[in-house]
Amino acid sequence: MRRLSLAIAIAGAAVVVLRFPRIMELFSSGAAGSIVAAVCAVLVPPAAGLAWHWNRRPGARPSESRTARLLDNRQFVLGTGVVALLTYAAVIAPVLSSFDPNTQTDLLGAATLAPSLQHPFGTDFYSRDLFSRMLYGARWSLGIAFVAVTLVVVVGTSVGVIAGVTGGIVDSVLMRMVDGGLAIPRVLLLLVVAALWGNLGFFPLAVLLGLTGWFGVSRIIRAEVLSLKERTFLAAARALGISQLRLVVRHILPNLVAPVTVTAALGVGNIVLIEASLSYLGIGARPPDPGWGNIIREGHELIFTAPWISIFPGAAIFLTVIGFSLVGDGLRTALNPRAS
Amino acid sequence: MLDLAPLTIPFPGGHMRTTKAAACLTLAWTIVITACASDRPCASPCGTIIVNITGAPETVLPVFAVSSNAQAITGLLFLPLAEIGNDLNYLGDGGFEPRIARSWTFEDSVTIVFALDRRATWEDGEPVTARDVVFTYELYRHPAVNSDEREDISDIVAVEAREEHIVAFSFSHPYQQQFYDATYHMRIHPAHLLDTIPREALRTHDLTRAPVGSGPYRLGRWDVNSTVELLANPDFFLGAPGVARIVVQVVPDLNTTVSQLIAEETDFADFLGSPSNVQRVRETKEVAVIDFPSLAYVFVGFNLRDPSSPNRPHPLFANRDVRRAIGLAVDLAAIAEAVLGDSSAVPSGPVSRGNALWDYEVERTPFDVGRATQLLESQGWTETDSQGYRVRNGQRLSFTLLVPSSSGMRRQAAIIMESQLHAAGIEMLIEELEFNAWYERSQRGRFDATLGNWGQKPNPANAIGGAWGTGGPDNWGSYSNAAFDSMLAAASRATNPAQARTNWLAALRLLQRDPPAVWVFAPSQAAGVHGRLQNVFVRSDDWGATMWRWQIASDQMLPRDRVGVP
Amino acid sequence: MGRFVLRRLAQSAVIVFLVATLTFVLLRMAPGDPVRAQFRDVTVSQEVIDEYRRSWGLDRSMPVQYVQYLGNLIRGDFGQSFSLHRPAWDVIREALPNTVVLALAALGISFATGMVLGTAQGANPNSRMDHTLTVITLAVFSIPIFWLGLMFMLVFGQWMGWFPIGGEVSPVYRGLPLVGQLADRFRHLVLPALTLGLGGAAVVARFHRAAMAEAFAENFIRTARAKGLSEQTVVLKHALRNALLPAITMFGLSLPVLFSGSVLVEYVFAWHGMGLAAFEAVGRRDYNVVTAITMIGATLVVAGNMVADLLYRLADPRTAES
Amino acid sequence: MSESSPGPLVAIENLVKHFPASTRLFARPSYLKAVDGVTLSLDRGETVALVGESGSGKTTLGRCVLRLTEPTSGTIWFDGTDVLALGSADMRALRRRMQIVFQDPAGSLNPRMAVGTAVREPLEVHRIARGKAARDRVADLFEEVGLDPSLTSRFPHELSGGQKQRVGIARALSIEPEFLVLDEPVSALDVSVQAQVVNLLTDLQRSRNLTYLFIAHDLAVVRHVATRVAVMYLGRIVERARVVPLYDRPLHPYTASLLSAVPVPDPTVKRKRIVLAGEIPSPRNPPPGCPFHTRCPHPLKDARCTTDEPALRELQPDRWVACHYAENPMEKPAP
Repeated sequence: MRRLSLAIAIAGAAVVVLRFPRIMELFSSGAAGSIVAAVCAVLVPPAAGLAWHWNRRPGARPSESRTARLLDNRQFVLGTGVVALLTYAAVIAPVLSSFDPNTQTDLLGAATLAPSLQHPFGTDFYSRDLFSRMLYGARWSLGIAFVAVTLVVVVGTSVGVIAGVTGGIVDSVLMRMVDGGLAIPRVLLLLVVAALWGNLGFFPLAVLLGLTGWFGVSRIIRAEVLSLKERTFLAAARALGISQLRLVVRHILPNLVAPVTVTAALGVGNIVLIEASLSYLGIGARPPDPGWGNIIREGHELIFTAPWISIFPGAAIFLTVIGFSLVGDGLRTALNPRAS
Repeated sequence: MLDLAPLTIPFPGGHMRTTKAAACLTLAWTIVITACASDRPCASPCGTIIVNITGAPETVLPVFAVSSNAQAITGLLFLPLAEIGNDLNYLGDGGFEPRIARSWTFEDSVTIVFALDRRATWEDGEPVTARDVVFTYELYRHPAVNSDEREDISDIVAVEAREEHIVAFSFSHPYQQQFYDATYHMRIHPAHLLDTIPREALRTHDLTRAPVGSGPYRLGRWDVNSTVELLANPDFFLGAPGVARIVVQVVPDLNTTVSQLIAEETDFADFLGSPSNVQRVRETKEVAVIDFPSLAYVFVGFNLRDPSSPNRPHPLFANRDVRRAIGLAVDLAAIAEAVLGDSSAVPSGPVSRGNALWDYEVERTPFDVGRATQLLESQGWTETDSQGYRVRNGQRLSFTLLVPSSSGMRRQAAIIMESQLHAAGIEMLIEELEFNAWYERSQRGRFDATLGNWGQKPNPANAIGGAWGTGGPDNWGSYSNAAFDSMLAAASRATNPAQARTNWLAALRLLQRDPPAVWVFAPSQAAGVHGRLQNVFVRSDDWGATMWRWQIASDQMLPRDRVGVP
Repeated sequence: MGRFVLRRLAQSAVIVFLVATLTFVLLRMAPGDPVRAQFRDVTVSQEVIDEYRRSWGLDRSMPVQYVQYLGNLIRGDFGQSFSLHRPAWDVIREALPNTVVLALAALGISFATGMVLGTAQGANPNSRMDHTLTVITLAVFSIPIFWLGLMFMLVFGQWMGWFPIGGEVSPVYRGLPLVGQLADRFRHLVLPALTLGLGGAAVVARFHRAAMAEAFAENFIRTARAKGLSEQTVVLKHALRNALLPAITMFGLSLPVLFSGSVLVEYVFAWHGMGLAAFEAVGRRDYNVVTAITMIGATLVVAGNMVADLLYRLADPRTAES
Repeated sequence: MSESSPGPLVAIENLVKHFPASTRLFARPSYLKAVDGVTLSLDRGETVALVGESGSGKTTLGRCVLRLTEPTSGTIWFDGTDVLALGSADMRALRRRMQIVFQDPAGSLNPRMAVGTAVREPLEVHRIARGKAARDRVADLFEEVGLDPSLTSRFPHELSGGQKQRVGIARALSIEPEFLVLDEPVSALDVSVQAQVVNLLTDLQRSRNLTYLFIAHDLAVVRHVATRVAVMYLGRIVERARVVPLYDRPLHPYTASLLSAVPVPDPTVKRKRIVLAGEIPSPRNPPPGCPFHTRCPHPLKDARCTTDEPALRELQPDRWVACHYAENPMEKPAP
């Protein structure tokens, strides 16, 4: 983790030095979004440096704690690094690229240019700078994934806990609902639902993805609750006259943190993939705005003549999924109390 | 910053390298595949054509055929009285070739008499007679059969059998397209097999799946989702077809089709999609690209009515100058070149390249941002907001364009247009919709502007009137111009070609001045054809029209040509 | 156990019924008109449209259509396909075997590869091989499926020419001798099955690795080792048997994923299965075909889950007691 | 707290607990009779030991008393109150007066909760103390059970088994109960720790005037703790007596066999050990007649034992046995 902080600090500093004129330009532009990005670009390296310094002090980390175990987990650190870098790049997108993602620089002269120094990722069919579109596309794709996963986790956990704790009819009804949800092919469901609205926009799409993705999570959580219910400490708590609500909040939920975090981390990658597939089918960001899935879709027609258009977003999705999977795996190992 | 030459990623286009292992494998496969076919010489008909289409044909009986693929396939099984010429002329009988009819005479201004070819027989050996022609006419006109050609033949008032092989068509009034109407819309169906079936049960009757035709090919096998196999009729009365078998397979993804063409797994596809796909095929020496004019045109249709309350005029597009300004602000030539490549063309109105009207010299709307600005400022759109859009009374000059997500070309055109209009201070929001949702919104008039595409028949009159005439069934934007309507009617009823031409020209010029749409492009279509096929011609309206005359040189046969051919 | 089977059967029937109802309603709520969908980009008169609507029963109110649909369904009739003028069942009868073949091949690849990798990893957790395989499986899991398909098509289909590019058999399949037909089927199956199966293999490997590692950590393995059994016997007999349960669960859970994935794979590889048929039918608003395919898909998924549950109970009698 | 009502503090009458369980494929539903008609009473301040092999139903019985498991039928009186008739609010109030200590010290603590918080939680839930007062109280409790109060911030996995069990005891005591079910409180601990915890429990009983239901699977531990002993077999009590007479002269062959397994401190003493054949039968299908007859080593065992179930009868004052041949007990094991 220390090395990660150091890496971010150095990379961030490099960005500040190399893109200093651009940062100044953004500061003077007056547009709120540009200034936020510029401020982040300037603040992140010292913050990362401080984190590195703080971690360097002897005794900064109690070696026994769970956090320490997490930070010693190489997979987790690597995954966090990947995710952090992608998010960082998305946040400071205007600093990294001087091109507007939607500007068609020269429709007939500069379309489908292969990667070069001027256009590190090349240009697309419309002569737009792909590097810039990738950065701004990350905002859409990662943003959707975060919102949708939050929803998946909240709904999935709630349903799973309610079903597991209550049992009886409520449990049966909820679980049959879940079975039904799992039985409908998700792509088909999304196809039909999306046909109702077309370009959905950020939040509706995130909600749609979230609301169709929680079935499996609730299954896992319910199973986890059921196995918790067999544990003696819940009987002990009940013997002490602790109310059902408190039992759920203080005793069950904290013990679900591990499975829920792991599910969430794995879920982000999954949602990014599904969003890309949906964009491939024509349901995604409203053109001309970029999302990774849209870029792949636009590159699909040119996949054999201008493969870079779809290679870079494909690689970005790939990195995101790997990053979050590593985080999830790391969490799973570190949060497992038996693992020590 | 240093400006280096762009890095190129090596990506071989064709099959460049084949490893040794691959060669062995391919060899083994070839042995397996050829083992069953003896090495006999090719006597006509021989070989196999594999055709890729993107969607399954809905029927193999022409009266129910709607999609162009079903029409092409049924066209190989069933014949019309006469076949339209390759120039798609629809005035008089110029260019038409005899099929079921051996000859014809114009008895008077409202009667055409056909003499049927006595050699023509159905697959079961029965002769084709005048009774079949009369039956076919009644079939196409019958409401329960519900053929979509029903309206196109509404000017034919009667079809009667005068002798066993003589049949007469009577028309309601004299006009130029009588022969076209009598022959183009209907393919002759066998009365002796179908007449006993109740008309409303015909659509799902078993015989529609085992059709008996009189054409150059017979149905071999039909797998609903995937393939239609046609076998040559060696006794075809107009001469045996050149190729023994045609296998039509459904491949929805055009990338896959192009890859199959390049890998020589398929022989023909009438549509290759994007220019980059066409380019890939061009680079392959085994496959030829055939360009032919398409019968479709793409347009941005304006809604002249307020989408939220159809009784009110549209706040923007009821104004003719705003519509014209948008047409002037987009660089259509650039769009056409970017999206369609070499085969780019900007139409002068609602006409396609395959249409006979294409040659009429009507001026195109020029790309002239200055003139557009002038027009907009004259309408009060003088100020500009922080993002560069024009503003009037605090309202931004903004509209939404509906785009069907199924069409790559239209989406590309929309994205380029968005950027060009932005430069002119006009905000165009793109709303992508699934095809059916887009169609419904457009058809119900719930849009500002919609990016449409109309296909036409050789005679465009019905399609143009339906889409742009007052009250037309497909006039989505509620455009209404009495002068245009009367010119259109005059053109359709003209009794000689010169008169028709004058009226068409006047009508199209009128549409240019009072544009209900921006005519974006009229594509030329590229078909991929395997190089061993000879005598190939692709007619704009029907890819199968001349296929029975295609041939395969016997020395260029592929192993798969022989597999399973009887 | 018998009661359990009966109860699950009843529940499954209810689920399939609910799925059918939901699809029925969703489709009719979705914009677009089955009649108009037949006439793409060509003009057609309202008269023709109305006649189609009447003959397909679409002029009646939705509840009436629903009751009629259910009535037909009880008689085993899925209704007519609007776009193909024949029973929807015909469409499915052709598509279903193709999908089953593809899904089984993909499942086979998923489980065979996944279990082998997972066993190799789980038997020696935290070894170098374990870490390498973890990264590899993660990488495979992270590739968008349609991208993988296109790349397979380009590399192994076009450049190398090893496998055909699309379709489930060659167009000239029927003329081949039996051996040729089998070889032909196999060659066509390889790329789509790999595309669909590799992602699943990664998932199976991850779960199996965890299960194996856990099983190894348990006492009885230690006992088995102490008894002097060979390493191979320990791995195969003891650990594997105990790690089977998660694999069975995985099997149940992977069915819906397979069905969703098959839509994209079938589209790219022109594989004429249920996914492709559904994709086309949604595009053509062919209500009865979409509903039928969804129902059959749901039935297969539910049945798969039920089988998984039964296997689970047979493999681990403890679950039956609680 | 009412000390007023006379009679026993806890009285269990004819308690039955059946679990539904189906055995084989397509079999009719059957029941697992975990507790099958147990009657038992505890006087204030006394310790009743409940002894039997695992599977005899003693843990279920203990849990039933606190209604952690809902009994199928029977009555439980606590200080004159019908426990099973109480609504949930009254039950929660009653829970302040009766508590349980579990066998598994690790499992009975929430792994995600610091042990101090775990002990403080009931104080706050029952509004006994909060804030600083609660923390002080926790520190006192920790000291009372022999734990260093500095351990309050630790998590369960950071403590030893003995420490965890002491936390469990402190937690049970935090709400000042009068009655404790001790469900094999020491059987999961190392032998050296067992004695310490048992001593702690006897000390606490004395200082707090507690009543214990002490559940154990052998007779060794309870000899020095209990005042009376009840021996359970397959959900039923087979012998019930005061400690001294029972240890001196077990009347039921099962008691005798259990007693023979108790180690004797003097290694020179040789004793005949009664080893029972086989394992305890499944309570799902208990044998007919005397439930013990399948393993009974009694020399007089005959056909009657396999058909007639012996009733629990009072052979001597405060001495109950369920054996047809209780009048002719087996030889008391040596010495």
